[in-house]
Amino acid sequence: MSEETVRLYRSLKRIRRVEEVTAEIYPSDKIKSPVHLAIGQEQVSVAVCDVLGPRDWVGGSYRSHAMHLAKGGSLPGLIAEMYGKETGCCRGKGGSMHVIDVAAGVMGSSAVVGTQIPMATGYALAAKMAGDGSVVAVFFGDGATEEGCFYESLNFAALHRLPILYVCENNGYAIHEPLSKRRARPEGICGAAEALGVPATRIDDGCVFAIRSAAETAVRTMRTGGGPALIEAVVYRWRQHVGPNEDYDQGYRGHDEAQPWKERDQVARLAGMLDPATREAVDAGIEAEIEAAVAFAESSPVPAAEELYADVFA
Amino acid sequence: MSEETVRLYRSLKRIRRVEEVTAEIYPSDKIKSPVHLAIGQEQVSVAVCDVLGPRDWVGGSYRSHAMHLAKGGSLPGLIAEMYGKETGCCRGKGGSMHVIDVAAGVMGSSAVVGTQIPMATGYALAAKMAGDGSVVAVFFGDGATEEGCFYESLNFAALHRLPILYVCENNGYAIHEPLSKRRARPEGICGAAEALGVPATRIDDGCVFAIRSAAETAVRTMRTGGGPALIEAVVYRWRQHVGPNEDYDQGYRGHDEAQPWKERDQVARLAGMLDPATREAVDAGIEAEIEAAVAFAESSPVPAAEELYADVFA
Amino acid sequence: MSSPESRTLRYVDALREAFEQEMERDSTVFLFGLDVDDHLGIQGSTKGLLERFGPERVFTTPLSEDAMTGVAIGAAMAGRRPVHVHIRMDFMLLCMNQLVNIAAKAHYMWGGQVRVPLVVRSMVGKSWGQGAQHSQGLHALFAHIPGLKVVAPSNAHDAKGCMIAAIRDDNPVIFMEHRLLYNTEADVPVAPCEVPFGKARLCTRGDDITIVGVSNMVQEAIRAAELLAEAGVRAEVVDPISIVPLDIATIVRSARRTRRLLVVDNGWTMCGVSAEIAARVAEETEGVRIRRMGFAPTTCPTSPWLEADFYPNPATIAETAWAMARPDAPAWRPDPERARLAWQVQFKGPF
Amino acid sequence: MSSPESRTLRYVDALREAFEQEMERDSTVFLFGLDVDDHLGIQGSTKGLLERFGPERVFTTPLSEDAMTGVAIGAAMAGRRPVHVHIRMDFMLLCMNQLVNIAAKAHYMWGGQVRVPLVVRSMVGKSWGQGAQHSQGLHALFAHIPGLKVVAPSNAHDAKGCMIAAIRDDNPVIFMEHRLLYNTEADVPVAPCEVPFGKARLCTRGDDITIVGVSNMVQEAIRAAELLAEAGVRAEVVDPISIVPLDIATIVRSARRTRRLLVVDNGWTMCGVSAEIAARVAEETEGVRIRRMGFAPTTCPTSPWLEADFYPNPATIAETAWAMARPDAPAWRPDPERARLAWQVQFKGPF
Ligand SMILES: Cc1ncc(C[n+]2csc(CCOP(=O)(O)OP(=O)(O)O)c2C)c(N)n1
Ligand SMILES: Cc1ncc(C[n+]2csc(CCOP(=O)(O)OP(=O)(O)O)c2C)c(N)n1
Ligand SMILES: [Mg+2]
Ligand SMILES: [Mg+2]
Repeated sequence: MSEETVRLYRSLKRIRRVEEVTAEIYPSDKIKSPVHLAIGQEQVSVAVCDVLGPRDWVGGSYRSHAMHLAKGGSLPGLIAEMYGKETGCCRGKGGSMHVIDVAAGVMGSSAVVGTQIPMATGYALAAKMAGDGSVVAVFFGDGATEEGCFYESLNFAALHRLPILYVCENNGYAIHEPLSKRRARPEGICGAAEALGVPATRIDDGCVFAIRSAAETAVRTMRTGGGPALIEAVVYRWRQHVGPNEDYDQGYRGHDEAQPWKERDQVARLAGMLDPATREAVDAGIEAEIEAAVAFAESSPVPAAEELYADVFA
Repeated sequence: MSEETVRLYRSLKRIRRVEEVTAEIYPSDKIKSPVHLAIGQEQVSVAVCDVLGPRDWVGGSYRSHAMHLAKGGSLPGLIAEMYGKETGCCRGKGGSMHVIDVAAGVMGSSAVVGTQIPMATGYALAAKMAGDGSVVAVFFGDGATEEGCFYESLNFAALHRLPILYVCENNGYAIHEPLSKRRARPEGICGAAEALGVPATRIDDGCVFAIRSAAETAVRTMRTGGGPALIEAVVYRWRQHVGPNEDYDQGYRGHDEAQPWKERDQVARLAGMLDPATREAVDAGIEAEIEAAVAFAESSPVPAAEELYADVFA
Repeated sequence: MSSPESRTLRYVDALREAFEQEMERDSTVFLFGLDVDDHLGIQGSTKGLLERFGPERVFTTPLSEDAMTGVAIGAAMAGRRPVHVHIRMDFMLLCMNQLVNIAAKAHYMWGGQVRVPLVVRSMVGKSWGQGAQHSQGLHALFAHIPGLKVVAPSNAHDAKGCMIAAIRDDNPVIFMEHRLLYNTEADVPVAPCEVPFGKARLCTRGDDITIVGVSNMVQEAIRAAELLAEAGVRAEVVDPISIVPLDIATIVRSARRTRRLLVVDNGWTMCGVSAEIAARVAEETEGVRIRRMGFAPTTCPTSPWLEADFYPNPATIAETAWAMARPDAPAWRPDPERARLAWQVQFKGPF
Repeated sequence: MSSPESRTLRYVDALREAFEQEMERDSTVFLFGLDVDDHLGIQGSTKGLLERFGPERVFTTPLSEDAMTGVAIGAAMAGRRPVHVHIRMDFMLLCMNQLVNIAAKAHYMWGGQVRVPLVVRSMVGKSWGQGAQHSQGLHALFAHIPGLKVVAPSNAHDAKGCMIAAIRDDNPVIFMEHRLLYNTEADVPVAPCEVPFGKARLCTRGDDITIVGVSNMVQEAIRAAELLAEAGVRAEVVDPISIVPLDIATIVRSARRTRRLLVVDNGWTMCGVSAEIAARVAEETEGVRIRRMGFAPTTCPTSPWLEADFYPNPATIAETAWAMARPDAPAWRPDPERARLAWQVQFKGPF
């Protein structure tokens, strides 16, 4: 039971529980926002953020709760934002799809698929200009790799040897559409990156250690000018595309497809690697933290009416 | 001296002469349009169009005089269009950058780099839906392969096995910027296409027969449902990016770079393969045709004022 | 709108019926875009079409809005009649280049040699945390560009009639559908029918003020007119139906009579459709009091307490109209309880 | 505009000077975009900057407008001050998504946590066969979106002052430069100077009619005012300089006085900046006659015989203004020879 295992477990479990609690609260209508849960795919954010420092940046999509938490983004800020409260990380103006925590290096997530990829590449350009050895990781789904800006960004990053790790969380679906209906070569994502000059690694078993190790190697290289890299982590989304529930009865996919992934669940796997006392202590800490965050969100004030007009311009 | 050689020579020489005559007329201010000449790169259009039939379509960029003529687009219509006359192929509304001849299968060229690529892919989708065995060829520069729509289009074409030949005329420059300042892997265009599921062939010596043969193979495959292909033909632009002159004194490139390409000039090469009598007859025919087209353009009326308001809507 | 051969239909079902009838009639019509063929079928508006017309005519796409728009344009020029679907109008910002630089200009720039019979459907989101990037009514961006038609039907009847007209039109038509209208019902003809573009409808009659609504705001304006009627102000609500072409004559005629014009748009006012209507009326008439309402001049916030003030609603419309119609009377606003009933339509998933 | 520490400079050189001075002052400013570092240097406006500031701060890009805009936005949020250049405004249609969905909304949607100090330069083309895709003034599309500033300086003095103000601004600024203004000269301060946004300038004084011009049309309106003066009509030409923020108060004040407002835009009128100005004046005043001029409601044709009628020019502006100011007098148009002198500026390469 290494320190690393405990650390990764804590992060994995914490995200899992936040997402589960979100799903539990959801039917109450207290959450004023769609939610795109990452249950089943937490390990990508956890593994990558584990090799990043506080001055590094991460960016992501509407499905960014996991990334936000793994990078150290505020949990109360996240929940309060879903509640539409003034204390939310966007002061109630962004909702679940637009989480941000500048102090923690979370650059603000965006809900138009792919938009975060060029933006994060810009952060990497700024990091290179600053020359301080900081790096950027940007998370996106398999669907985002079909947007032109994905290719444009990778080419630019390779050309300028920018310190950016492109992280594709390939869960095989864009909403309900499988990769096979969207890509002639579903296995071609890494190849496209390589053709543009971005070294790419595919990890298909969802192993948190394997992802972490690939990220570590890539990030070490880029801190000293080695340029960008891409990791394609194959994962599986357990819940609906958007919303709190499972959806195996909807016809577009079945339990059988999910089963092997549930058996490989990284939260359970790492839980099994911890001695029970440690695990219970970690779990208890997580529950207390979540309870406090929910209470904070519930008791926070709603935004004042004049907030509507604030911050249109800086 | 095969029939094919004569045919290719005629097309090559005809385009060369039209472009040269355009450059000669240019300083007179009779041409009311920028001109992007293809002198030195004619063989790509000539080779590809030689394997296409009248019901096949071609599409291209602002640099499309060669394509237009090679596919059988009207020469008088082209010149009159440059003159801004009512008899121009766009009735004076498009200019040199937007040539079209629907009857000849020239789909209308577009001056925003890359825009013609998805549009031509749509023609290919329509061809597949019609199921008549017709195909599409779309011409674009190396610069266009940096636009996101290039990748998006190729992926879609591969997914639907569309009958389209993507033809990249790689002349190494986008205006004055060399490929090395725009692409991390200047040799990566074919690789990117392959990663998306589009078989690709690179021809680097500018040989008209080699390009023709690659196009013939690709088109034969796609007429029977074999799906898209890409040809990257490395070529060299002899004149300015836009305008009638040479520009080797401008500092961004030198004569030395052009020299090997001028030695490999396909017009001269094929001229040498013809017996003098044939060549002279071909040449004379071309000169007469061009002279008539210029006279047509010069004597054509200017558009009537009310034409400004015609054809906004169909 | 009623006829013996009609029945009550939801907006979303009226759209579906339009596709079904047109695809049946004309084999060159096809429908594509992200998720058109999944089990939800764009809130039901494309449901069953895959089964009926097959995957060659009803298919999803890669996430490639720019190229897919180009594909739609090319296919249209080559003789097909594509209907391309976006689940949010916000995502059309990815394909502005193809729409503005090609679709709008093709017929003109290529000297009349080609036509672009293309329909681009897009949904406008509202409430339930849609926020900044899932709520924009961007019709003004398209209306600004010559060569694009822009249609925004406000009820199920017009949804069907406009969609059929759009599919039959030889020009690119931007079709704006407000998500909150999907469940609203109207009397819709059973047979294929066309609602012509460029002909506004008078939804209510009145002499005190003309209220022009756009898209969803027609419904809000009608509710406002009900509240106003109780206070003794008779509002004439005009629905232009199509923004391009715009039936300015009907609007001018009404405004000339009422001497007051309030334009309520489902978008921002700055350089918006409300600006165009106000400017045209100002150019063509004199002595008409003019006011505009629309999105607050801000980004759309997600928190419902902020979002409520981002949009015009029957209460604020009624209040504004009252102030215009009764400038010398004390300010009036509708009873909050009645007003609430009139406008608290909330969208709650599925997304 | 004159001062002892100023001299006559061309518009294009004034821009260059602004970059040089700001890049000198602030090492976070950088300038990028297609061709900024080649031997022509965007018509000279970026010439010498590569040599002076090096390729880390002055560099070309791949042909990837969408991603490059995202890169500019990200770099700006991370603390840099990018100036991103497009050689035609038409090409900005490729990056509408990043500009509208991210740049305009970032500060608001992310609760004030980030700022986007970005300048996007774009040139508007005209004449010499620029045509459909190389001539569009698309400022209205940006002005429609809250969160973007939009500036269109009409002379060399304002070009420098607005560019410096734009670079120092903490918001995204869309900077519109008309190609035909590049060679025009004005008195420009030697020292760094800011022209504040949201403050219109009265270019000429007059009591008969207010003419608001935008971008290049300010120059055309001034020439029209000269022609009108010869016919005894005194026009007050107003240059808003910035479209967002818009100094409507100055325009309203002038229009209240002259009772006549003619807005002449360098873009289409439908949902354009001219619509906004007309609507605002109509909302805020009464009894002002209002007219708009702008691009013809068509795509821009290349043939010079057609293109001539696509744009307003001093003769047509003067003629329209006359008809408004002297409604009872017989129609008047300026002597064609004098009018020709006033507006036959033709762009003839390099592209
Ligand atoms: C540009 C754009 N197009 C379409 C959508 C609608 N949409 C939201 S999520 C999504 C699927 C994205 O799939 P993927 O990138 O694989 O991410 P995942 O949801 O699987 O994590 C789509 C199509 C959008 N938000 N943005
Ligand atoms: C989208 C877009 N960006 C920029 C331009 C300006 N531009 C015109 S031609 C050109 C270079 C294109 O290079 P390439 O594709 O290699 O074609 P070539 O001119 O070499 O034939 C550029 C950047 C444009 N027309 N469209
Ligand atoms: Mg996915
Ligand atoms: Mg090139």
